[in-house]
Amino acid sequence: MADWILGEFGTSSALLKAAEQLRREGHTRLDTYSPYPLDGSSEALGLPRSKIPLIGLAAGLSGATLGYVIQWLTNAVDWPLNVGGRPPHSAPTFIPITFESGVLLSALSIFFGLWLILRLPQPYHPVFDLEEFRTASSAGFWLSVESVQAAAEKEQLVRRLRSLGAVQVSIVPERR
Amino acid sequence: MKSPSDRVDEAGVDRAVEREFPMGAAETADGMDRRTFVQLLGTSLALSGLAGCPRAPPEKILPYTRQPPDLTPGNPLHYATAFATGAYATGVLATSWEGRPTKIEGNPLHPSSRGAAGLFEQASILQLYDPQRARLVKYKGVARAWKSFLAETRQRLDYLLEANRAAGLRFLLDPSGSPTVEDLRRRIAAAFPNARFHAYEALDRDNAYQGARLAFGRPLETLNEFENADVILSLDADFLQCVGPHLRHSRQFAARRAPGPAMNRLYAVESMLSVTGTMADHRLRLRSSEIQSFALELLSELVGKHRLGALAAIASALGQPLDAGPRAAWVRAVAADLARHPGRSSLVVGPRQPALVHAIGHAINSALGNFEQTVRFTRPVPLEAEAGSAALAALAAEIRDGRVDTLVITSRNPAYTAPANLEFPSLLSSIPNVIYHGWYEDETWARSAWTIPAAHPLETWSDARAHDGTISIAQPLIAPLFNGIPELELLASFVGEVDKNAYQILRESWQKKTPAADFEQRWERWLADGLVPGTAFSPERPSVRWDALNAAIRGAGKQDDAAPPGQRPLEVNFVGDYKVYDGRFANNAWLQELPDPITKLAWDNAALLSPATAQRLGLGQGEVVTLELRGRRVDAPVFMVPGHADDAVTLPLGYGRSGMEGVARGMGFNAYLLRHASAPWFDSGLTITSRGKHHPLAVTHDHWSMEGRPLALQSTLAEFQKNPGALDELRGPTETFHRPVDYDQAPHRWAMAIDLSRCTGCSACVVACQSENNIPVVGREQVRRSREMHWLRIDRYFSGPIEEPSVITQPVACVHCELAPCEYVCPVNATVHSDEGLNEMVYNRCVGTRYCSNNCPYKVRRFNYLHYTQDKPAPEKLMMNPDVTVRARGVMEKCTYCVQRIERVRIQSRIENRPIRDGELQTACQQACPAEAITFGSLHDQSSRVSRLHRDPRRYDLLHDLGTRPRTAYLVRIKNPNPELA
Amino acid sequence: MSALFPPAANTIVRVAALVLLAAPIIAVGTLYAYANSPLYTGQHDQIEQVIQFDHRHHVRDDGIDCRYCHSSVERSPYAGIPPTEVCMNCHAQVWNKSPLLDEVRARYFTDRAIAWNRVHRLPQFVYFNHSIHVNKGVGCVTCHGRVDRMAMAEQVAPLTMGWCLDCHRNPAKHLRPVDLITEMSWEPAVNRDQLGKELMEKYDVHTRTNCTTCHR
Amino acid sequence: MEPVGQPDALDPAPLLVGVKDDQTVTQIIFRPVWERTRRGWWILFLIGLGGVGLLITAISVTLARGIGAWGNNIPVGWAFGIVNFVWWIGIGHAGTLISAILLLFQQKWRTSINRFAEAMTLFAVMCAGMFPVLHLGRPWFAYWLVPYPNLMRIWPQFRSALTWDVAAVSTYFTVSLLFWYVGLVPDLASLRDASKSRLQRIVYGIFALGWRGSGRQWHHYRIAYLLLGGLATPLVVSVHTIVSFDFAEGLIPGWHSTIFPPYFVAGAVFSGFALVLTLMIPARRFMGLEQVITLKHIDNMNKVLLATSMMVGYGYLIEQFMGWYSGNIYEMYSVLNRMFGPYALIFWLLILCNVLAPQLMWSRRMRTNLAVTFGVSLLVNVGMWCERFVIVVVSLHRDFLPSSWAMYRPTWVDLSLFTGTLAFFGTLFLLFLRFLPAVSASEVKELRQELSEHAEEKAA
Repeated sequence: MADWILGEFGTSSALLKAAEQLRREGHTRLDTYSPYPLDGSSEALGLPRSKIPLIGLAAGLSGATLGYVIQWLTNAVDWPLNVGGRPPHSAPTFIPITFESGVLLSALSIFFGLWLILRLPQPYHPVFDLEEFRTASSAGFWLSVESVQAAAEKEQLVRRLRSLGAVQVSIVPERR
Repeated sequence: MKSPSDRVDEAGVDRAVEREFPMGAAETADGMDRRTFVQLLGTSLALSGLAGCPRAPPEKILPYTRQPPDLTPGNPLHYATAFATGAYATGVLATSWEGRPTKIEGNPLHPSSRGAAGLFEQASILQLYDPQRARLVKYKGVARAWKSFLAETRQRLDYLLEANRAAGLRFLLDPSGSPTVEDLRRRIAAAFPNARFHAYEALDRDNAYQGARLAFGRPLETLNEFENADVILSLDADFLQCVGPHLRHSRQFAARRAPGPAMNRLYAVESMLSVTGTMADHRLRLRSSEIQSFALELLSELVGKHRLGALAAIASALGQPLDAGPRAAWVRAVAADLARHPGRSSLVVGPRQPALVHAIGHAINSALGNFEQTVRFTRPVPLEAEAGSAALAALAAEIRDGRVDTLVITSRNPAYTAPANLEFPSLLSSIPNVIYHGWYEDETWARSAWTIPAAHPLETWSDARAHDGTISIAQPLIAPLFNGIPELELLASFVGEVDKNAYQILRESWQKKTPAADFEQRWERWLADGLVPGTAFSPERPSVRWDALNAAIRGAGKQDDAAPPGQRPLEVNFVGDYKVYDGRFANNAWLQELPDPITKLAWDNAALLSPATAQRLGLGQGEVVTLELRGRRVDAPVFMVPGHADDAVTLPLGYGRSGMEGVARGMGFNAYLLRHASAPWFDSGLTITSRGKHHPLAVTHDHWSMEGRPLALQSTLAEFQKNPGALDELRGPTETFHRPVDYDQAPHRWAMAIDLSRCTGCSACVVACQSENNIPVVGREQVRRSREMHWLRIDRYFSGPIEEPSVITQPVACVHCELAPCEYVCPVNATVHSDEGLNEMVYNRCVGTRYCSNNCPYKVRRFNYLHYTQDKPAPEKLMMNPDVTVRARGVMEKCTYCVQRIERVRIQSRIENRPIRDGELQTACQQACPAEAITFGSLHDQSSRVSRLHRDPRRYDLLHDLGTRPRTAYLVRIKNPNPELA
Repeated sequence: MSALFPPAANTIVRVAALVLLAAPIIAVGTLYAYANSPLYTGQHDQIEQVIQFDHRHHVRDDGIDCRYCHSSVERSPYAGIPPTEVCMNCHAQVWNKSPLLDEVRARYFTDRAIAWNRVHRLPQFVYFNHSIHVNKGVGCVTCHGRVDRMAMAEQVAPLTMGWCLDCHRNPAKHLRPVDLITEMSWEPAVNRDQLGKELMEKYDVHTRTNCTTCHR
Repeated sequence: MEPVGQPDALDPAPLLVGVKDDQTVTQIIFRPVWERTRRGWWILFLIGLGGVGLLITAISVTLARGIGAWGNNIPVGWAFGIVNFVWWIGIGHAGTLISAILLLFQQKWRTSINRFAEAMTLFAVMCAGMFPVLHLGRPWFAYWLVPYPNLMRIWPQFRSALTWDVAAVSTYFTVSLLFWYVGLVPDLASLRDASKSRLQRIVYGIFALGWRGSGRQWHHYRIAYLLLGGLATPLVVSVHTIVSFDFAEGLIPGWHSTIFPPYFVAGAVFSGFALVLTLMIPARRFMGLEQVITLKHIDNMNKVLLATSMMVGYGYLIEQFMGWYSGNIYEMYSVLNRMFGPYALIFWLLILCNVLAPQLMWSRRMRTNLAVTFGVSLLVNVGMWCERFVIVVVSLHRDFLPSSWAMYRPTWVDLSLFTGTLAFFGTLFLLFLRFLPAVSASEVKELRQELSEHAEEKAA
């Protein structure tokens, strides 16, 4: 069965060093845990650039276009009424809604995009099985290696973590 | 689409009879009552479900069983009839939808209407449906059958006849010229030789008739033909609004206001600022008591300087020479002007002035050779020439002596309108058998033994005479809604004709008069035309009895007291009210809510005085004071009116009612309580003491000044001709970012023109609009909160010195801007433009943001802050114009240029495949206007009256610099002052 | 081994989240579908009448022209519900004993109106004028359907503002010769649009879509 | 307590006082959530509920009887309703401004107060959002402002600033909500893990969505949070700009003015900061947050208050100047009417509160004096309400034609609606303080980290 190896470190810098080290040694399925974002954690884990900005941009542009087109279709094309002698297609007055709809769609897609990328909500996760791990969100700095199969590898990892300065190391099984 | 039959709802009226509640919008107290709670539930339902969901239970359609032949469901019919206020009748056309009268308009064929309709004629439609009208024949408060009244009265009369040949039988009638009433009276007199007839109305014309008697030796009716008059001098005569055939007067007067050589000139001398006063080219404010000496001064001036031969006869009578001062200059100028226009001038004297002033007026007119030119005479229209307090005093004396056993009253509520010193109410109570034929359970009703509900003019057959004697046959449009009894039937019952209805009585008396074979055809024609041709009185040609006049003048002492302004004792003036007349219209919510043409007061009257006098007495606007005169007291709020004579107070009559009429009760104060039979019109020695309270008056327009803004413009003939281009910056195209919308393709280009030179501010248009467009009445409390709903309002501005202000009135309704500021701010397209340039208001799309009203620079939009139409009693629902949506709570509304009329005429013309003719289409306001100040039509038609007026040099646009491009154009008011007085 | 949530929680929470997001969308969709359905517009409702009047019989079998009963249709905004006397014109002679007509006779002789239930109902703020439509070649059947096939009169058209506008924006294909307005089964020999154009010329048809055309 | 991050010339007072390590932060910030409900809280809460009851009554009456229950009339078609709307929306701007704009400018002092301010924003916008619907004559048709294909074939009219409002306000509320929630998630996770009671752990656990604070999560989270801030920044400016269009679009003297957008935005920030101060000064005291919300924060906010006050003051000045400079009789009259008309008192009151009172903030002693700050912040709240009253009511009650001039007097319903929303706002805020961390723990920890590194560098 696959297990997760978790190690707690005293300081964020120790954590980051350890992660860096393990990655160099070829461990890919690493992750760090900290109560607040750590500068350099992304680099330590070697993560690619996030897609979220692209999502936001695309959604924003399409939202704005949609907003303008709706106004134009309804007020200038489908039923162009004589409203106070103003031209049916009065572009300047369409700007505010165009902008707002752009922002709205962009924000929504960033919000939901984030949860999709992070696969959240996910109230259960193997790491939560470890009682000590509760410190991770308030004070502790943890490092995890994902579902390790071979017993030998587990042994080796536990030792390696200790040697990298982990205060404590635990093994939690994956449940389905 | 509403089927006609929807509204033919027999149950409706009965329901109204069952549940009585105040007409018009009730006072709305804050807080949550039961109805509010139900509404809340309803609201929440509307919120939850889809509003306007048609799953309601099916509507009923009730077709006729036998459809009247000339009736097409869905198309209105018009009937000619007549409506009399006082002795004079005005011919009107009543609109009827499947038997429901909904609107009253003028009869173009009638001499005193000429197609125009006044406030009272139009508003009377509301009184027809007034659920508070008297409903039951009662004896001492107990409901009785009409039959039993007839029987018991018969018995009593027989008894009286035996006892003393009915010496105790008296009639107190409303003055009228009805030939049929005349017949009946003759026959009653024959049956009861000792019976006596009296006539009384609070706003009598005794002075005029006595003046004629003094000048000519017999009472005569004075007819003014203003179309022939170049110079008019009005001595306390409000001939454009109240006196005589004012509709006719207005039209004739307005016809001569077009700038140019033919323009007339009006001098007005009066105490309280009147509608006529606002139109005057020169106005002299004098206390009513000073006007007689003014007349004498004028007379002496004409005699002395202008040597009018005829007047020399009384030269000896005129002692006092004309002293110096502004007033003297005035007199000289006027005298000179009159003398310059012999036969083309006219001197009008108001009924409030004593007989002598009238006589002097006749003398001057005759000396100026105005007889047969601008002034004509006929025999009096009413059967009794004297119908005022004198007449009533005579009757009162008889009652006091116990010589009256049975008094039949058809006069309007004498217990209320009688001068206080007669103590008429208690006298009435002392009479064994009073029979009162009245509209309401009013003050008189409460003191009468037999009380009989009167039928409304639209409910009964009758006939009446116009100012010149022309007879109209008044026909009913609907059966009496509240069991009203026609006056004719009541009178006929005294000569035993108990089984005949008014129609038979009327027809028979006419058949006797016209034995012609073709009576039937004639009768039909009379009904169709609304008048009987050739029944105008033949002209009288009286001549002035100089000696008598001579004596009278010698007898008359100098009236003014020498004391300088400020120390003189306060003079009190009693005037008929513009809105409720003598009080007979006090229960008419339309008239109560109508802002007074001068004061802009609604729902109340007040003690009117000049700002200077108010200052002297240390009184503020709306301060409650106690007025005391000859030991009688009444409390009233004071109201300052610029241009009112100093040291004088004017009290409009007709308010402070204590009868059973829910609308009238509690509104204003009762000025009759101060009125004395010996001085019914003005009196001296009034004392005022403040009560230290303040009464919140409902004023719709309390700002006097125009703040130097070019809104309601007036100029003089001279100035205008000097510089005709002065208006160019107030008209013509304005800069705009937008390519102007092209209206050339549209079939019409609707527009309106309002000529301020013609508009007198009489407000007939406001009532016409209210009647045509189902405009709700909101009640005094709502008007105080300035939520009145009138689509058309009349602005009134004062300019110049506050003592001698120049006044201008300006009707303002939606001006239908081509670049309408209200439209582009509406978030839901509820107000947009039609291809013909109408600013359309779509009630059913409106969500009620009120943004349009905020952004309307003319503030002509009206918002239904509460459900004003909801509390309408059922009978009033019958009065609604089915062509106009009745607006619900929370939606905006405004003038539509009477689009319902436009569409009706359009559809008719399209069916007949012809264009709409100019003049075929009239808006309600235009139709009612006696001065023809309002014109409506299409600008596409270059020859149409409206496009000519839009090209008029006097044309300008209201708030032109805002670039809204209004479709309603205004024409500057031009005045024609006398250079000598400049 | 003491996680706060069991593994199943993941699925549960995710499904719940989706439902929460979808709910409002579904609600609005349903409401919209309802508003567009005959349920809302009241089409094809069978409306009972106090008297079982059968249009099939009068129109199809007897071939009585619509205008015989709805006589003001060419002169007035309202087509007009026939006065009872119109029924009696015929039924004084025919079926003058029929129990079906007892009510009619009773009402006629006691001069009490027959209370019909309205079938075509427009809101109070809508002003529809029959005369102009009929005079410009819009046939009865165009809006009222094959009345000659209705046992009980029913509303065929949705009578929504959109429906009115469709025709007012493009009337040609709804027009017919004026002399055939009451024809139930009329079909143009030539192509409809072509005829429509000619008729628009002939009758000088100018449909209007201004608000005040219907709302005043 | 030795302060972390020594004060220096630029940075007089410390941002954090006596927070040794993350545990302390957790303790300080989560204590209010964990401890037993205090009596004081209950009292305030019940008062709040009473006010909410009043609000519900007033709303019911308004719906049942119509706008007639208010004091509005013709010409004053808009009054308390819109005044309150603009006032609340304005207040709603501080939150986003603090958290978004200061985030972009990387202002350290923002971290302790942004959560607080964002919550305020949300609740203020809720209060504001009520009025545009309530003030409709037929509120049940409010959905007609939304474009949807319907049986009438008719659409909203997008030239009207009101349709812009709908878009702006709803967008603003949504985005603020998302931004606030995203910021909350790490703290919720922390609460899930650090709380004692199982119930708390489960509830917070559900809303924490299973946040683990893993490097991969932070990786996306940071950029997302930054972007939302980036979006909120122009948004917050646009919203009050559009609100100002409600008036600037009109042609009424006193409305028809091009300076409205900037001066409305400034006013919004002004009032928002004022209310943040009004709420924060007592809150930090009673909730023992002095260590994380220090005088430094108060000081900085007072500076912003002063700056925005000057901008607003400039706005007033220019308005009157333009009134005169335009040479337009109507504009000139409206200026005079503001200053000397029947409502002059309110105008001078707003000058006192918005322009004069904040001048105290030139002195640091005043800026760091809690009593003074609290007083001034209250005055500014009053002043900003008066400003909106002057703009809306005083402009309307006397416009072009003197014939239609009239006075406006509020009814008890008007007053209840306003006080009711105040209570509603307060109630929501109490709930927030009770059940959510009023200060962002994760961000404060991050800040503490930075500050200590900063200190070490200086030490070295």
